[in-house]
Amino acid sequence: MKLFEYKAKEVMRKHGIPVPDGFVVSKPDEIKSLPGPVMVKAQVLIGGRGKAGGIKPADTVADAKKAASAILGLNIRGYITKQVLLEKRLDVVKELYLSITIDRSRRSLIFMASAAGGMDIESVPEDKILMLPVDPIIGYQPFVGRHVASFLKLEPEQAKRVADICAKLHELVVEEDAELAEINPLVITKDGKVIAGDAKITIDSDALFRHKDYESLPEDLTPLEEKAKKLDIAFVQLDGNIGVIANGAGLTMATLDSINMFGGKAGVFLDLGGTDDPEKVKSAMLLMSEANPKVILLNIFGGITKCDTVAKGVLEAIEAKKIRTPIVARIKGVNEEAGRTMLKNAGMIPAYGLSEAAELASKESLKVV
Amino acid sequence: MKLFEYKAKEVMRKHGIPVPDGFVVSKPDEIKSLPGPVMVKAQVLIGGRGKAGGIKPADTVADAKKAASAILGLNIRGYITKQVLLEKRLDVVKELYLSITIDRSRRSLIFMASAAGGMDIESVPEDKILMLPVDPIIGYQPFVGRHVASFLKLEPEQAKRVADICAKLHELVVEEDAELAEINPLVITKDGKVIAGDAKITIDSDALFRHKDYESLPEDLTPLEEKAKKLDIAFVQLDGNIGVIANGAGLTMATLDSINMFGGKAGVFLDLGGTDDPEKVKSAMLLMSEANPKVILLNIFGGITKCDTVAKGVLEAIEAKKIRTPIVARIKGVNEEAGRTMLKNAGMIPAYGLSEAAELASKESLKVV
Amino acid sequence: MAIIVDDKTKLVIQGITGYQGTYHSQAMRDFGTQVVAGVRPGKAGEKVNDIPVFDSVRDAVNRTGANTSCVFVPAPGCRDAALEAIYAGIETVVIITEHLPVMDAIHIVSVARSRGVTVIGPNCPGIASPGKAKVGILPNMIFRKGNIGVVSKSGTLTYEIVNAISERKMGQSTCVGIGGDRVSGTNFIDVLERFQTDKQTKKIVLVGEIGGTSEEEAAEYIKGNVTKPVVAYIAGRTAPPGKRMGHAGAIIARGRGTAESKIKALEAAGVKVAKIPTDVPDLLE
Amino acid sequence: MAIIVDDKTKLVIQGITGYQGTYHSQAMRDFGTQVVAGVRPGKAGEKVNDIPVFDSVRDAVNRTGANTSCVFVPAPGCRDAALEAIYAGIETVVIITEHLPVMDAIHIVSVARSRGVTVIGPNCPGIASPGKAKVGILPNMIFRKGNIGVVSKSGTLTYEIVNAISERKMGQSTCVGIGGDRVSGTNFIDVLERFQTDKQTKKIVLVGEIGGTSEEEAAEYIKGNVTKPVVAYIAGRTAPPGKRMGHAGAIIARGRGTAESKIKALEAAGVKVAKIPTDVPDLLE
Repeated sequence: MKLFEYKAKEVMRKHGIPVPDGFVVSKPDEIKSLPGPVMVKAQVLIGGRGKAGGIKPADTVADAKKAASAILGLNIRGYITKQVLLEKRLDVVKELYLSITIDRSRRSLIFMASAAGGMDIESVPEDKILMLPVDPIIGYQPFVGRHVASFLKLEPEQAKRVADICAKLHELVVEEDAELAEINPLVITKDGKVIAGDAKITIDSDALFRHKDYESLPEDLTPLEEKAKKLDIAFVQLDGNIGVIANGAGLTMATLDSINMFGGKAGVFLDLGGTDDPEKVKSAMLLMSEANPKVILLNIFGGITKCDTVAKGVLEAIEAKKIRTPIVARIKGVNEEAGRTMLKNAGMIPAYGLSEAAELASKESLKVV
Repeated sequence: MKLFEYKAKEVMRKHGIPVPDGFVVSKPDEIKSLPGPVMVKAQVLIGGRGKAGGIKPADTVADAKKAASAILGLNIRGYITKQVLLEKRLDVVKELYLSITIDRSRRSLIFMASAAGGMDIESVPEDKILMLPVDPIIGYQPFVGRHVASFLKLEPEQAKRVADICAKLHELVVEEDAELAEINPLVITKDGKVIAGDAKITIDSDALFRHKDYESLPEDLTPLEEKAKKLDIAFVQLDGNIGVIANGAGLTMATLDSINMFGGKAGVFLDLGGTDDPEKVKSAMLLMSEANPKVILLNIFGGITKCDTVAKGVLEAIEAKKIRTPIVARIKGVNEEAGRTMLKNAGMIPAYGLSEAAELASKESLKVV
Repeated sequence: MAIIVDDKTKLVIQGITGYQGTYHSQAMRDFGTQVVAGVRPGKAGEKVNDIPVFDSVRDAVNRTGANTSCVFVPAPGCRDAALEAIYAGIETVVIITEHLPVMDAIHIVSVARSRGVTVIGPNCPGIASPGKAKVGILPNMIFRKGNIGVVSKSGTLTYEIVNAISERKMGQSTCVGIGGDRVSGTNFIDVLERFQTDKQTKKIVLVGEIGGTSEEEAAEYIKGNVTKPVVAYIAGRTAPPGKRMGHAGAIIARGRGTAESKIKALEAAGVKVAKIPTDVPDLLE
Repeated sequence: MAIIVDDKTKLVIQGITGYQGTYHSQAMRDFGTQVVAGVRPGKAGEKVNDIPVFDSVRDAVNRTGANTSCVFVPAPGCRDAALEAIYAGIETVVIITEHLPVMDAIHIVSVARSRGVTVIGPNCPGIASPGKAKVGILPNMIFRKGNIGVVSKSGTLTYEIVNAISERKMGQSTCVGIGGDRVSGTNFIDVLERFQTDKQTKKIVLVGEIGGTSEEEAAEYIKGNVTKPVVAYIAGRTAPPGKRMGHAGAIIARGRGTAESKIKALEAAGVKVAKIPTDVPDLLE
């Protein structure tokens, strides 16, 4: 779960990382006074807001209201700006990059740091980036922060501050279950302070059970995404016309790949996860009917449940919502034959294998109605 | 550094371990009201206070004052009682034993638990004691507390509470750098509570640099012990008449063993630690002269410093205090010969080897004056 | 031969009293696994499908000689359960639990590696050596004894491919579902290394998916170390970039971890890569 | 041969700019040790006794190939320094620092063991293989090359005994001062195991002291595993019970760890035990 910049900075402040003074508003009228010259910054969960006009300076309350008016409601790469952060402007001498994230290969946390901060880290040449894994058995120790500071070639006083921020950022990541904490730029100011110019934090959504305080944060979801989320079903909107329901991420992707092979195009997919729970299959069918695809392709590989039981769930959903969309159904597992017969009798197009199902669905989707 | 019971319970309360309500006084007049029927308990850093009359029940303020008067000033196995703890009396149903300490062989912390609480753990048969090491790489995990509770065969509700206390006790030990935290008895009360009846905590004195709050605790030291402590010299009072100064614990003990072989007996010893710093040798000589032994045996094995430099320190001390006690001196290392000549010229009895030195000192100590 | 689980496997099931634990304890038995114990704190003395239940893994190990554990404990208690197994001396821990926080996965995996313990998962379907033992939730009916080693990041997609292999009358030595989470106890390379030395295994199937770089690393490893023929399938060739595909393994980021980069790396290592899963058996022949 | 340190040792000194670090860097060189680097954060580029100083052990290892570290960093920074060495890939870490909190010792030692790194100390005088290398603060002058392996919990007492051996024209293969703290990286058994397999070592001297049970455990180990003759001395036969004798190893508690119990155990294992340290050379002849 990505946090808005203002929230991420709140979390950083809580863990002792210096951030600029500021406040967040959702209406220009809420701006009553300023802590000095400020930047007005769109709060959206996507990069590139600067280029999109989402960041403006302001020296007076009137200026700030004007800037906020311009930014609030702005559509930044598909995200509507609902809040702006007004933040004391920094006297920037130097911009660094500092982050911690997960290193999958090493199976550990890893620090990334660069003296070339302020820009997209992907555009910084590799030899200008320090990649320093945190050995999980050794844990964070002061030498890690010293290594980072030493790589950045700073004055002794700033080196100490950066090392200290490393310790706090690591503490933040561990205590808050963040899978990413990024400060870009980490600003060195004219008066020698080291302060987070921007802040990105992504909380591991699997860890929310121990961070109840994050659960109420607003998320920008469409009504269907909202429903899917409640059902713990992955819902993704695409630009084709076949609605795919499958169980398991890999199988879902393999289904898309197979459709593609036969010239079809998925318009939306629902991934139930590794389950074949008939109730969940039923919910997914109901949800899918709301997405209104031209064809539905159901591909369930059974584990625990028998195929006829799953088929029964599917039929109940069709019945309940009077779904008339053509459905290609492939259910694999125990009592396969019985399940298939039930689906066929209900007017669905049954398939034996994955490629057969993909082919049938693709053909159906290409039919001129 | 051992904590008094009241202080140990304060620390336990801070870490969420239930302890009885109570307060500590150093004069009977300070008792103004009671939280109910209480026990009045001598605060001394030695066991066996119950048998010595250091624990008395009291139901009223008058009773409590009387009990406090009787206990305050009491000499318990050499320790004078200066404070008493008045503590709400518990309705005891069961007494357990629970502690964490250092397991040297496994190089880890270890839980010890027994259903036979309330008595000296050394008198409990081994098969009635659970010894459960905490793997330092795995760390404390909830299963550790469950294992302890399961061994104690408790009702589910009490089992949960004991497991919870295990977690908190471990947290206490790690955060406070305790080398021992013991609850004996851990009481189960009539109303089902689990609460620390007594509490022993020893803080690792090597870790005091990160626990400034403990440093001001009072310690019962003689003036000489106080001086030695300030100089970081180990000072031990024994019952013989030879004063031993050596550098290093092993060498000091070997010196005592050698004296013993030749019929001598050490009366006090000073261990400088592994150093041969002439300043420290000098301080030790001055300190030793205050202890007033019949003979002084100086046994320094040099590492960094040259022997003549060490000898110079010794001579300065003798000069300064006009020390007239016979001194057997053995200084080993670089420039040994020069050092020995200096000491001999100053009237000391020089020795080459450890056994020679021990023999000479023993003989000197056995002389009838 | 086979790898990791076989007829010497003595299994304890952690969380045996839950729905999944109970169901799969029977399914594993039916497969031939020696299921010797279950664990559920507070339920010592009970039985599930005739399997004795203990308070702790320690008790289960002491009383039954269990050497392998299958963890069904839900995410909030999963780290504790897995570490309890390692503490008790279990040699192989298979973690079925999904939605395990990544910090917990790092903790478990780092402890396991420092102890020489094999962890499979989290969020994995488990491992099966047909004719010997199965630990996990893979459906029994899809397997057939043989000499193809299968290693896969995916769950149901593994079933699909194993099923396709078995339908063509080829069988498996061992099938390892390593799970698709960002941090896994066992990765492709760990399994490839074992398949390479396993005498029963003659050919290897690797099922990957977009996201991460473990397929690229596997390709590098194959080039230098694996002499047995390898067939691969990478799911997500046509997946939309930047979308979260259901589990954390499947995020395309930073221009790395795309299907193209993986397929290219594998082909450069001499691996035949199938376009769709049902092509895998063709490439094996 | 010799054990742990020899002519392949390439040493980095952590805390080289302090008094002890500076003094002993020269003394170790004089002994023949290849001292390749020093570390002191913020002092990179300086030199101490002509030895280059680096900001971190990582830099020192990368630039000089150091494989062994000697830690003089005071207690508050010692855990950090030792773990930094392990992180940087150092194989042997000798910790001279005294008064290290026992929790820090547990942390360092558990990490080291899980990584296969040898830690000697804390609070130890170090290790010397005469004619090859010395790492630590043992005085150079007492050593003589030979075939007696010495392992000791004590500092200056070790000097006493090594000196007595050398004065009798016998010499040492390696002398290991393991330190007398309650938690040590290397204990008697670890060293005995190495002496047993070391070809240069013909006889072994073990110097113990009251407190703890490591001498008893060593006796048990000797009985089952050591075929070379062992001579021992246990300091503290006449020490008063219950008194703290200067360092933490020397507390008599719970009726175990007494000199009697140690001597009895060692003698039962066929070890000759000296009454006073100067008897050790007699028993070696």
